[in-house]
Amino acid sequence: MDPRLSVIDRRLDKIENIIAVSGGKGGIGKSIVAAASALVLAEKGRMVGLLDLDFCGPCAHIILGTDNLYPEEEKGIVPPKVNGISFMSIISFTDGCPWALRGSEVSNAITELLAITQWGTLDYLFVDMPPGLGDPALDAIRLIKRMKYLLVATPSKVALDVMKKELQVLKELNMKIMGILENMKRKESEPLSGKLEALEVPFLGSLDYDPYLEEAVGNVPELLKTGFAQQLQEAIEKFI
Amino acid sequence: MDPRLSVIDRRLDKIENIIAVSGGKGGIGKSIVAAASALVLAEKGRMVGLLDLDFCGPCAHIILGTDNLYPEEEKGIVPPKVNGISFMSIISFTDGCPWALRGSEVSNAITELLAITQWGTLDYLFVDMPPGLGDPALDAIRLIKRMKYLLVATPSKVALDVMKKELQVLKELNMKIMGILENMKRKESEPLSGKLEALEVPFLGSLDYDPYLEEAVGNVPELLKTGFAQQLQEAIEKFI
Amino acid sequence: MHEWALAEAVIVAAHQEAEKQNIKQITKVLVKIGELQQIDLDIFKFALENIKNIYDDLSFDADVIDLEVEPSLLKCKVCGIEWELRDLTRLKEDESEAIHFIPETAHVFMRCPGCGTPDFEIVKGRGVWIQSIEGVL
Amino acid sequence: MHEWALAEAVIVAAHQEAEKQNIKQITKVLVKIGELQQIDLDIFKFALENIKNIYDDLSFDADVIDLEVEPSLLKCKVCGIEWELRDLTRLKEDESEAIHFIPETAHVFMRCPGCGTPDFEIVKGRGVWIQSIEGVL
Ligand SMILES: Nc1ncnc2c1ncn2[C@@H]1O[C@H](COP(=O)(O)OP(=O)(O)O)[C@@H](O)[C@H]1O
Ligand SMILES: Nc1ncnc2c1ncn2[C@@H]1O[C@H](COP(=O)(O)OP(=O)(O)O)[C@@H](O)[C@H]1O
Ligand SMILES: [Mg+2]
Ligand SMILES: [Mg+2]
Ligand SMILES: [Mg+2]
Ligand SMILES: [Mg+2]
Ligand code: NI
Ligand code: NI
Ligand SMILES: [Zn+2]
Ligand SMILES: [Zn+2]
Repeated sequence: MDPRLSVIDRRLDKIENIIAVSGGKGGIGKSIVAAASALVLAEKGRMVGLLDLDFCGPCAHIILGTDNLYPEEEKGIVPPKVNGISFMSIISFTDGCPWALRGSEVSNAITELLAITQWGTLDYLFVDMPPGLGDPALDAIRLIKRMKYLLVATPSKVALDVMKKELQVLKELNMKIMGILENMKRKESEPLSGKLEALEVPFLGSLDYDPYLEEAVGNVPELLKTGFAQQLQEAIEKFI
Repeated sequence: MDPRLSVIDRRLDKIENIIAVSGGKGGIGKSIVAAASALVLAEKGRMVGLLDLDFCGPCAHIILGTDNLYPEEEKGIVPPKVNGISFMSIISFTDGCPWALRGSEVSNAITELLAITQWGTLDYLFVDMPPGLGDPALDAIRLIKRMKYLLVATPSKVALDVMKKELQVLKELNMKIMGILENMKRKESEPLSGKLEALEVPFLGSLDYDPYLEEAVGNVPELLKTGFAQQLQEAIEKFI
Repeated sequence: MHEWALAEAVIVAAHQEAEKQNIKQITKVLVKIGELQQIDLDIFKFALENIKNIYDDLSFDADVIDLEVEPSLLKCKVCGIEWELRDLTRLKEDESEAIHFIPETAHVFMRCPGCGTPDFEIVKGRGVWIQSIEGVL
Repeated sequence: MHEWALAEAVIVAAHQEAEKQNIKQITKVLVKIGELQQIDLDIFKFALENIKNIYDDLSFDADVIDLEVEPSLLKCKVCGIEWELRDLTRLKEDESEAIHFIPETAHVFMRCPGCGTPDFEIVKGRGVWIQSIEGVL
C-alpha cells in the first residue's frame, strides 16, 4: 500500500482554489498563463502558489527568471518564495540537468512531491500542466480531486483539436471546467469563440499575440508591464 | 520475452533514412516540419513515409487534412497513402476519440505499431515526435537504432532551454544529430544561430513565421504553396 | 492477416534466443496469446507454418511452438478494482478490430466498470509473448 | 526533517486501512524503507513517535510499526541488466539529497553500468511502502 496517497489531501487542504492550467497541446501558453496569473494575483496581495508539473520540460522557472531554488525542510518541504509566490518545480532537484523519464516514474515523482510539499494556507494554487493526456494528467485527476481546469486554446487548428480531446476526457470524468481562455489571438485569425460554442464551456476571453512578450520572459517586473499581462489581469478579474 | 523487439529492425530495413523531427517542447512546429518535409520530398518523386509518434496528441493527419485512414492487412499492416506519402498514425485505430494513456502503455503501443507495420522500400521515413523526454522518446532511442535527429528550435527562451536538454541526452547516448532548424523566426527576434554555436551542432537554416500558414493547414496543395513550404524546401535541399 | 507479422516475430525471437543460449535444437517454445488481442489461433498457427517455410536456416519445426491463451486481467489505477475481460462482443466491429491491432486502444473504447475511468492497466493477457524456450544444448 | 511528511503518511494510511478492514486494534504494521531514498531510520522513528502524539484519535502505538530496509534493485530498459545500488557515497551531496527527496531524480545523476543509459527502472527499494497491516478485529 502506498502511504503517500493518504496524505495528499491534507497537504492541499488549506488551499482555497486549485487551478490547473491545461489545454492538451504544447506551446499554447499554459506555462506563461499559469505563471503570469500567479504573479498578477500575488501583486494584489493574494496568497498564491505555483506548481510546475511539466517534469519532462519544466519552464515556469525560466518565465520567472530564477533557478537554484532550494526548498526549506519543515515537516516536509516548504516551497521557496519567488516574487511573492510559493513556487515548486522539479528543477529544485534536477540541478538544471535534463531528465529523461518514463511515465511510471513521472507518476511516482509527482506523488512524492504532492505528499511532501507543505503549501500551507493559499488563496490560489496554479498548476502548470504538461502537454498530453499521459501520466501527469491522469495523476492530477486521480490525486488532486478538487482541481478546476482553466483550458488554454489558440487559433491553431491542431491545438484546437487536441484541446477538444482533453476537454472530452475531463467532462466524461466530471472534472470542474472553469472555461476556455484564448491565447495568441492574431489580427488575421478567425474568432475562436464561435468554434467553441458547441463545447458548452464558458469562454473566458482572448489574449492577443504580444510581440514584446518574449523579450520580457525571465524578468518579472517587465513581464507584468506587458500588454499580455494587462489583458490577462482583466480576464482574470472576471472569472477568478 | 517480448518477440516484437526481434522484428522491428526487419520492418525498417528497406528504409534508407529514418529522420526524427524532434526538439523537446510542444508547439515549435515539429509536426508541420515533419509533414511538410515528407510532402516536399514526395513531390520530387522520392518514396517517403510519415509516422506520427505523438500518440497522446496526434496532429499530422490534421496538417494533411485527412482522417478515417484504415491500413491494409498484408503480412502485417500496410500504411495508407496520403498525397503520395505512406502515412501511419494511431488515429487509424482511435476513431478520432481522445486517448488518455499512461507511458507504459504508450510504450507497448509504439512497440506493437513498429512490429506490425510493413513500410516496404522508402527513401525517407519522417518520425513526428511528441514533446518531452518520456516513453516515446526513450522508446525511439531504444527501438529505432538508425534514427537521425532533426531538431526544431524557435526563438523562444523556454523552447530553447528544453531543446538543449533533449540535445544533451541525445549526445550522451551517441545518437546521430543532423542539426538544428530554426522555426517561427520573426523580424523582431534575435538571431538564433549565435546562441547555438556553443552546442557544436550544425545549424540548418531558418524558417520565418508565416502568417498564412495556419490557413493552409489541412489543405496539402495550399500548404505546398506557402512561403513556409518554399523555405523548408530550400533548407532541406542543403542537408538531405 | 496481420497475424503473420507477430508470428514472424515469435520465430525470429525464438531463433535469436536459442543462439544466445547456445541451444542447438529447440524442443519447445511456450507462447502466451493474450485474450485481449483476439488472435485467431488457427490463423496464427497457419502463419507460423508459413513462415517456417521461408526461413530455411531455421533450426526448429513450428510444431514445437505451444500456444496458450492467457485470460486478460485489467486493473483500475483509480479505484483499484480488477476485472477479467471475457466478453468483447459488446464492442463495435471497428473497435474490436482496433484492439486486435493495438491492444492499448482498449483505453479508447472501454472504461473501468467500478468508477468509469479510462485510467486502467492491462495486467495480463495483452498480446503475444514468449514465456519459455527449451532445447538441447 | 522532511521524513516527518512520510512518517505522517504511514500513520494516516495505516489508520485508514485499519478502519476499512474493521480492525479495532492494530498489532503490527510492516513498513519497507527503500534504500535508494536513504532515509535515516532514527529520524524516521522519531518522526513516527512525534506524530503519534499529535493524532490522539490514533488507535495504535508507534511501537507496532516495524521498519525493514529493502535493498534497491535497478533494471535497465535497454540492455536488460539488473544491479543493486549499495553505494551512494560517490554522488555529490546535493545529488544524494535530491534522490532523498525525490528518488526518481536518480535518473538525472545515475546511468546504467552496462550501457550508459538513464533509461532504467527502479524495480525495488525505492521509498516508503506499507507492506502489511495486522490487527484484532
Ligand atoms: N500571447 C502571447 N504572445 C506572444 N507570445 C506568447 C503568448 N503566449 C505564449 N507565448 C510564447 O509562446 C511560447 C510557449 O509558451 P508556454 O507558456 O511555454 O507554452 P506551454 O506551456 O503551453 O508549452 C513561449 O515562448 C511564450 O513566451
Ligand atoms: N513557421 C511557422 N509559421 C507560422 N505558424 C507556424 C509555423 N510553424 C508552426 N506553426 C504553427 O504552430 C502550431 C504548432 O505547430 P506543430 O507543428 O503542431 O508543433 P509541434 O508538433 O512542435 O507541437 C501550428 O498551428 C502550426 O501551424
Ligand atoms: Mg508549459
Ligand atoms: Mg506535434
Ligand atoms: Mg467507429
Ligand atoms: Mg550540483
Ligand atoms: Ni489480424
Ligand atoms: Ni529528509
Ligand atoms: Zn476504477
Ligand atoms: Zn543498460
